[in-house]
Amino acid sequence: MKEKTTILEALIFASEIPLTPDRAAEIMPDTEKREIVTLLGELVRQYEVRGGGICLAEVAGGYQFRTRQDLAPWIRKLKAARPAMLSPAALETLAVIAYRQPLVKSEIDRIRGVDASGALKGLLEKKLVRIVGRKDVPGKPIIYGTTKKFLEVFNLKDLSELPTLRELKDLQNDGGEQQE
Amino acid sequence: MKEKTTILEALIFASEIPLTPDRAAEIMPDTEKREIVTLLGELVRQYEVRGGGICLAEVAGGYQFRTRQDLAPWIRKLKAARPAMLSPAALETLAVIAYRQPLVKSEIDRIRGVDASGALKGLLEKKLVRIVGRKDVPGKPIIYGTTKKFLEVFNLKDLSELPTLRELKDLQNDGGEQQE
Amino acid sequence: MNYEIKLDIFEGPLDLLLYLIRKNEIDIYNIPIALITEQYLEYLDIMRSLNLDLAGEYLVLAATLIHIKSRLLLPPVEGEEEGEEGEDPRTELVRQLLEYQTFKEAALSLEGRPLLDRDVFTRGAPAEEPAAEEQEEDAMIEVGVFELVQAFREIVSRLDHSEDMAIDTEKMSLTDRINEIMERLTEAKELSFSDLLGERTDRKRIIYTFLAILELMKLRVVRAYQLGPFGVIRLFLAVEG
Repeated sequence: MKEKTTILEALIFASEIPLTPDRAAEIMPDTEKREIVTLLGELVRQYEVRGGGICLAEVAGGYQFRTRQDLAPWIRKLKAARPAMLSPAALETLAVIAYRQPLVKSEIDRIRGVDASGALKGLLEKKLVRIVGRKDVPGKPIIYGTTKKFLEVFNLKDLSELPTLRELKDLQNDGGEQQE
Repeated sequence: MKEKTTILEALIFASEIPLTPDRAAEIMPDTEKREIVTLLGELVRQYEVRGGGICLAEVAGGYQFRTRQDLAPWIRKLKAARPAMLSPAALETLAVIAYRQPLVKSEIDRIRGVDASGALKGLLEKKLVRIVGRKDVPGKPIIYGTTKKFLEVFNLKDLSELPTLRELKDLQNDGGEQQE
Repeated sequence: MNYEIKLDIFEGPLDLLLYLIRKNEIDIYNIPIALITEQYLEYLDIMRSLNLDLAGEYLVLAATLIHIKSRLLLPPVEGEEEGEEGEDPRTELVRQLLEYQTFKEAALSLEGRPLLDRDVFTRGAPAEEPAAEEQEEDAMIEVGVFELVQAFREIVSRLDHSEDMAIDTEKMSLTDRINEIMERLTEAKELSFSDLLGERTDRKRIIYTFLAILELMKLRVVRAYQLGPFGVIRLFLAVEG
């Protein structure tokens, strides 16, 4: 494979947006744009002939690698069970519940300073948080706590294994070592 | 190209994390894991022989496409950002954890002869190191270990790919002046 | 002595000591302690005069060096320290230095690997999303304990009132007990104190069970009744779940 084609291939692959011939020419000052366009055309054909799982598509005036369209069902299967990330709101709510449980929603709202309804619902659905009981005060508010699954997900034997704020603070007190 | 290889190639390309043979076997129920491993090996060689800008790397127990190492200067030009480097303190701390894990902070401090708090916190934030649990001794200190991301960042199949401490020691003995 | 070295390059006292050993081309197994101690202390002085923040560990090692030096100067005392007779006072320090040196080497070898986002790069574009199907409910969660405690710490630091939010492991053990009691009460509706203790009656468990009940009563989740003085204390859920 030509050295210049090799560079182009790596650039397309690593680029966050479709790589335009103009951008490629900026990066490779010794190569003229005309040559780059020719090489890119060759590369597209090379991938076509090869007939693998990846193809080089011309999109939005640039070039980008994509999976072959007819393989989409497989990719969907891959994506279906992707690890769910907790949103920052969910993580915060979970943290408050984990450290302050058992507690009622108004307490969560007060600590976080925003309404936690949405986050709370998600956490209940993910079975990380459960209803522990009801408080015997007007309105009988629901009391929340964490679940066994919470312990499993966070790899904890029990709640007392949660790091304490003090432990985290000890870690950062020594800010001397700059991390860059 | 074999249809199954084509699917595997597309799956590896689309996956956000290195694709493990186990995961691939889940997605492709008609194919045995043994066959998948063989096909993946063939695909790695195919990319090697082709010598393009992309290679198929075996990292963190899975497979991932990566740009060829010698093309890094071009990609860095594309990204126009200096890669975040680990400070020497962070690297030393990471090395101690990688080789001695699972271990507690006092052990890291003892080996390095200096408090590792700052470095440790940075490594936790970068997700190169994680809290594994607590040691069942008075004070229940936190135990640390390296993460999958550590393997990904340092291009390691698994921890056993690290040179042994003995090998490193031998290096020191013949190396003489290796500093500066 | 030539002091144009970069003082902030040292990763700690062991690093400084290794530097001095290398600089003087000394055999690490036979360190001339007097010379090295003198140079080590001179470096500490310079660091201090430059107002560099001198970590306590530097002073600890200085003390160790001085101690070793004094032991080397003393003639071996008959009878005393019999077990250690003939043991070189430098042995432990040498062992520590060698261990540190090995990990320094390990750090260098790590840095020499093809690093992601420095030497090798993964696909830059986000993967195209084929029409998403519903997410599995039991999806794994990709955060760790560190992220959790950090999230909590950030919330606490946002609170302007100085409410005591310190969490210790005692409180968490208590929470474990509270959860357990609530689970059992939800099933059984009514339980006595000794039911809750069960077979295991170690001191800690009794205390935590008692504290948990007090906490639950304070929260108005649980009611306790006693049948006459010295009678059995019975616990009920204050509100049916």
